[in-house]
Amino acid sequence: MLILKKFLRDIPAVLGLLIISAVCFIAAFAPVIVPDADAVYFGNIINRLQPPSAEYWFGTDNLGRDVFARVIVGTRGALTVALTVVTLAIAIGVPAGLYAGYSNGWGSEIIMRVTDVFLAVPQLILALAIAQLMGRGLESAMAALALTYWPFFCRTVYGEVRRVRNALFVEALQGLGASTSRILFVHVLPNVASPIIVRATIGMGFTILTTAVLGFLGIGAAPPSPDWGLAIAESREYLPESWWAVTFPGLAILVTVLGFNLFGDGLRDLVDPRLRRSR
Amino acid sequence: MTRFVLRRLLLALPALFGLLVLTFIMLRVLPHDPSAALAGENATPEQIAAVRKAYGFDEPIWKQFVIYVGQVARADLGNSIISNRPVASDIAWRLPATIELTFASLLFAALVGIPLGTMAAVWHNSPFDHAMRIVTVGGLAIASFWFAIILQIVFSMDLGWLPLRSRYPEGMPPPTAITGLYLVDSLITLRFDQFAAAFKHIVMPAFTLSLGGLASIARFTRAGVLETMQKDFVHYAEAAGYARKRIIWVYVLRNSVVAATTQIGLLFGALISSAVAVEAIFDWPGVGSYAVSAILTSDYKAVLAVTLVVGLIYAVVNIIVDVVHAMLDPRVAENL
Amino acid sequence: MKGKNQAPVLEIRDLSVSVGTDEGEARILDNAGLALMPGSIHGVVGESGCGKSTLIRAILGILPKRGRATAGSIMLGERNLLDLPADALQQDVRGRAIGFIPQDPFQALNPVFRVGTQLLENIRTPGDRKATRDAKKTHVISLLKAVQLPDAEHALDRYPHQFSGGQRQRLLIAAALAAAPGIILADEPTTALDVTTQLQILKLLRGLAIERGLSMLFVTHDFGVVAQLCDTVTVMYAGQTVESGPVAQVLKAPFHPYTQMLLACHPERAEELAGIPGAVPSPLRPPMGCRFNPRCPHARPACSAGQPPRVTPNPGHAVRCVLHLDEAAA
Amino acid sequence: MKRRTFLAGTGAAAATAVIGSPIALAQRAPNELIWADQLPGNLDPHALFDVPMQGYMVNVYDTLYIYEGNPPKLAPWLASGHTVSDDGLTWTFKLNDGVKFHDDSPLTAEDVVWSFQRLLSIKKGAASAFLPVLDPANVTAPDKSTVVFKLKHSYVPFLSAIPLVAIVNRRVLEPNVKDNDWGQAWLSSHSAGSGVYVLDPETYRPVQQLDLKRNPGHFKGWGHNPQPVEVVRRRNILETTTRINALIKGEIDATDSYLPTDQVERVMKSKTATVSQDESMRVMVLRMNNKKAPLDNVHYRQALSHAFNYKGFISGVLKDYAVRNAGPIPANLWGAPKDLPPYDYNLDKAKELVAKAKAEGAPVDRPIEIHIQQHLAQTTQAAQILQQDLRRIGVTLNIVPNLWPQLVSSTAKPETTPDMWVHWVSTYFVDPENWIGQMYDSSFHGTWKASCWYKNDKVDTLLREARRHSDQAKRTALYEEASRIVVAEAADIWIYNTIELRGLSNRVKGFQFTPVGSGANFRIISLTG
Repeated sequence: MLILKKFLRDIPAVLGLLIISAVCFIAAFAPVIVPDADAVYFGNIINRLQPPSAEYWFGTDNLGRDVFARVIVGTRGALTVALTVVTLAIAIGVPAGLYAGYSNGWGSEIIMRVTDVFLAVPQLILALAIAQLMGRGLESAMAALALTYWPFFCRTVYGEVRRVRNALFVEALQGLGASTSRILFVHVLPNVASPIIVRATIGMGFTILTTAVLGFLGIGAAPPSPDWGLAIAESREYLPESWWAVTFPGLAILVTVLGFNLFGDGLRDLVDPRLRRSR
Repeated sequence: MTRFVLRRLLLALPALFGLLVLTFIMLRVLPHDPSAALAGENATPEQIAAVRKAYGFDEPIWKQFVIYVGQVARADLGNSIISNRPVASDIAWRLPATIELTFASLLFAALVGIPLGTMAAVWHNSPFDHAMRIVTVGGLAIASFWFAIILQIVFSMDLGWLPLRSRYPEGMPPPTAITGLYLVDSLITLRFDQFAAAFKHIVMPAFTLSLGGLASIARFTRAGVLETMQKDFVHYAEAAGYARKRIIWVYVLRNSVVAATTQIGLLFGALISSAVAVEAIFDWPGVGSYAVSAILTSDYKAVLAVTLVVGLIYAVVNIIVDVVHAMLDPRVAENL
Repeated sequence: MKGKNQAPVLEIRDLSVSVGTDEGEARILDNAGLALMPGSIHGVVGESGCGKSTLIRAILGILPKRGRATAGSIMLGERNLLDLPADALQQDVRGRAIGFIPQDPFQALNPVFRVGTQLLENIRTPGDRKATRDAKKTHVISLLKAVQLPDAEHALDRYPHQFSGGQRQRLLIAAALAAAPGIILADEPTTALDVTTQLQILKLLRGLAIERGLSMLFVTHDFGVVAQLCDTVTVMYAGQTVESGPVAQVLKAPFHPYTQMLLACHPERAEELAGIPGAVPSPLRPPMGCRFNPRCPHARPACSAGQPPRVTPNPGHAVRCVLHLDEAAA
Repeated sequence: MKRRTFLAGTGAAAATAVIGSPIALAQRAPNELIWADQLPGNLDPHALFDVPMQGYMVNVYDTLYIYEGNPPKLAPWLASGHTVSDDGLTWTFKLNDGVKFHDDSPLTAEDVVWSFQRLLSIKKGAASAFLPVLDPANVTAPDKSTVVFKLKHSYVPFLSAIPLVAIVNRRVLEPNVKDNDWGQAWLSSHSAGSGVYVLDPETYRPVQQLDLKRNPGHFKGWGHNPQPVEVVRRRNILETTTRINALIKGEIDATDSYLPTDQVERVMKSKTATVSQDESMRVMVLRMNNKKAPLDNVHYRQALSHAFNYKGFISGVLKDYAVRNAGPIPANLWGAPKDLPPYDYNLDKAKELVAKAKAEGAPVDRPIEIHIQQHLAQTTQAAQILQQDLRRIGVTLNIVPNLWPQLVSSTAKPETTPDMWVHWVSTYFVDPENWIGQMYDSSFHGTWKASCWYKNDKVDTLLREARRHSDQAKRTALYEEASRIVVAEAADIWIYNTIELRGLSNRVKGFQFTPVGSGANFRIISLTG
């Protein structure tokens, strides 16, 4: 309860949570908000690049499609991509980090050296190179992002496990004859859960942003997907006259990523023991 | 200190070696047959075989790796598939532009982010703190390529204050090359006209790039200041009658900045990443726009060379950051 | 030397301090009072959490963010420190009129600055406000010699972590002496040190106090230290000052039940190890009246009616306890 | 306090000075042209053969003949004229006297021979136009000013292709030959020509920039242009938006010639720049892989041809800055039948045709893929418009972003060639051979131009015959007949012939468009103001 009280006092974090809830709500009810699924993919060319109006709240794009409908439905794509990438990264990074943190052998050593290598190159650059070699498309962009993001989880978990490993209760459990995997997943994992959750929250925002950059560079979603980054890339030629086709997807990215980052920041403040003492 | 630097260099070696392995694998294994790609579109089987032999692709894989490491050591990153020129020289020409841009952004982010973060910590949980966090995190959340276009339209097209693109006016003789960084070189040679010209060109791209870094720096400074303010030496300084302003802006800040320096290495990576799109939009002749061209022309040799070079720079920056950190906080050097 | 009729250099009267917390107002100090006579060493003794540190922070005007003095006064000579504006406190009081020696020498020095930078930064040599750096340096080195720091000449170029705990405490003592203040506040300056070092530091403090005619307020939880060092002592319990008087008298014949029980806990003095039953009350919801009454074996209804007034059964030896109220009345 | 105020004041003043002074804004050297069009991938005129290379080559190198005007006409250049033997096999060119390379050495027939041998030996770029008919040994120089070509068989488009071959300076190149590469590595970033402009190799940065300086000693002289451009700074601005904004702002003098149609009005409205609009010879094609089911079914292909909203695309998206083109040959070139009706946008008909194809056993339910060139917005738009309409007739079309180099290498085999892809066929040489000849003659299978894998023996015969006849009337008839067949069989979907839109600053005078090289001929351009 005290934690909740503390969290509620952190206005930016609450704002972040509100944004995330709103974005998730929009994603979940996208078919209700935009009942005409065709509006997303099909437009009337005669109506292209219409400014915002009562009929088209965010105007229309270069093919006469409703920007509002595309931004709303794009929410689903953005969240799906972010969730997939973060989940994949967790699926690789957490077990690897648990193992490396818990064991002492050469396996652990190899995992951490591989992590070092992946962390030695800025993520986007590495993702670009990997996506370049794997071929284009959203799937390979997601794979590239997951492949470059797992080391962050691995590092985090590794550090926490090393810290917890020497705690007395683990020794006690070993004494009781618990198996290693049981100790790791049932007892150690909950202890490292909060940093993972913080990482994942911030990673969601970060992934949405990076995917947008990849979409902008043409290594991401394929048309006619209502992907936000792709929409900016496709519509930037119509600036500044037809500003709406670029501005609204851009704002969608800004607000969503802002939500995840603010919330993640707030969470970090709550769980980070370094800041716990602060007044 | 020398010992510290040497040990830090030693520690960086495995990661660098891994980077070589990684790029080697991507270079050799993933494209179906590099020799076919290298020989060109209309190559005959004999030509492909000749390329295979010339590049040593018929050697055992470990030997190829040794050859590769040797080439990299000689700064030979191969020839671009498109321009048929050494990738290394193309990158070398563009490197100063990117370094200048990223350092300018970093500097700007630090100059604004550190005071902002400190103020936010001093007025912790006040409306200013909340507003500062929302705004700076907003900077982190903004799609840089989108923001870059908006800046261009507002400040260059509408207001006409700043040049739209490029690093320097066309036709104007660039500053005497000393460091390769126009801002620095023009100052060294006391050519303020050149400095003003270069400065105007760097304002928008550097500002766009700095947004992400600014948020991180402000955040870390804020956390650092909050943490430092809990320390006994701050209470002691207060009790001993140090002026409060002095305690915060000299004492606390110095400690927080020391902690934040470790972040700068990571930030540099983020900056280089955003530089890819930002350079392309501002027509900044750096490594980022080179990477975009290389992606558009599928020049995978160039893409991998960029990966390798950026990785190397990143490693070097992080080593420098650690050394600076050790210089600022003498305990670090002794603990390694 | 110690004129009985002299006025105290520092006198705290009926000081109450509250600090706001998430769960409400905490009344950390409740009608606390003490007097520091010129040239004397006055001990403030009590368990942790009794408000000793808050007392010191109140004197120095550095209460926590949500803390404030709700009643009473702190008189430094003719001036009430509670009425002084913040910058006057910083300019004239902290580090000037009143020197401060912190509790933990390991944490009190900023690890990323050289010792010299830290000490010189804040130092004003007595009299001369705009002394040159060299003059300051000479002054500090002479002080470092006075506190018997080895290799005083080179100490300023070193970092804090390159000194031992005792050496660091000497540095801090030197810093406290720098502006030649008349009063020194020492906040458990020996707690963090090992026993042998402790003794050296106490000897040093005692010597310096005599040599320089300092008045010193010495906060500790250790009656043993009080016995070795102090002239007079004030005993605190849960934010209230319960008893004060010359050390010899208080030790020999404590009036207040708390003082008696506290002394009985001291291993060297106790014939059998006795604890004090019960626990220190929370400052959020303190007991009415004398805060010791829930644990006091002599408690009676009057105890919780209100805090007993200060009575002086012996000259110079005061106590706030209904038992002695009765004595005085009888 | 005072000091602080003072500092703040000076700081503000300095900032204003830096931000506010109009330095470097639209203040440019009078004789310098900044040309922001795409640069060729490298600078070897024999290794590359594309539109950016032509824009470079026409300035730095000379050719025996050149194209002039729009519609383009062949004109003698290095050669003063030529003769053809009656059997069409022996071509003899006479060279002008007094032509000098940039290093002042004379350009002789030997250089022409060496240049052709180089082209035919490295087998890149324009070599594909000559390899079927010309062996390196059959290019000879009987004297200093005569070059003789002996073709293996009659090939009338030979002359049209002659302007593709730059004459390079053998004396400069030979010392730079490494590993028998004909100096390719060196020439990739240097020049060895005789053209009207000279490359400054110090300024060359691949895909970024290069500077050209005027060659005052060019053999044609400069009498035609009293105010020639002294320095041409070619800059490649990656981002279209930036390029156009820079033009409007006066930072550059020319964009590429594919201005987004929505920006034309904006540029025209500006006080600084205008748009030159020229009908080119550049046909947009949606390719169909005729070897992959269901695209191997003629009715299915016809259905797709009826399912594209030509008017919506050309009038709506392109704002009529393009001309509907019924078949593969640009309508403004001979050989394109004038009366050939283009496919109309008719979804009912398309539906019927799909049903027909289905009845014939075509797997019409298979989703098909269309590959776009991701950085070319029009390819995306065309694909999405087709996608929308195909969905209405029950055909699923998936869009795959791709890039030119990958697409070209994928067209080597029918299995790897995409179901559909989008590209243009630009003017490399002005002859129907450049379009229908290389697109639908099955002997070109395996090249990107013939990537529909269309095979019709009748068409093969017609096209091969057209190459051999020197009589243009006869050739016209043959090409028209071939056109009717490929259109009837809906080998591909032909959309439009391009109107090239190049943004030009108002300083630029004398710009003249030619489909070959897109008007990047700096010799005739002058600058005012």
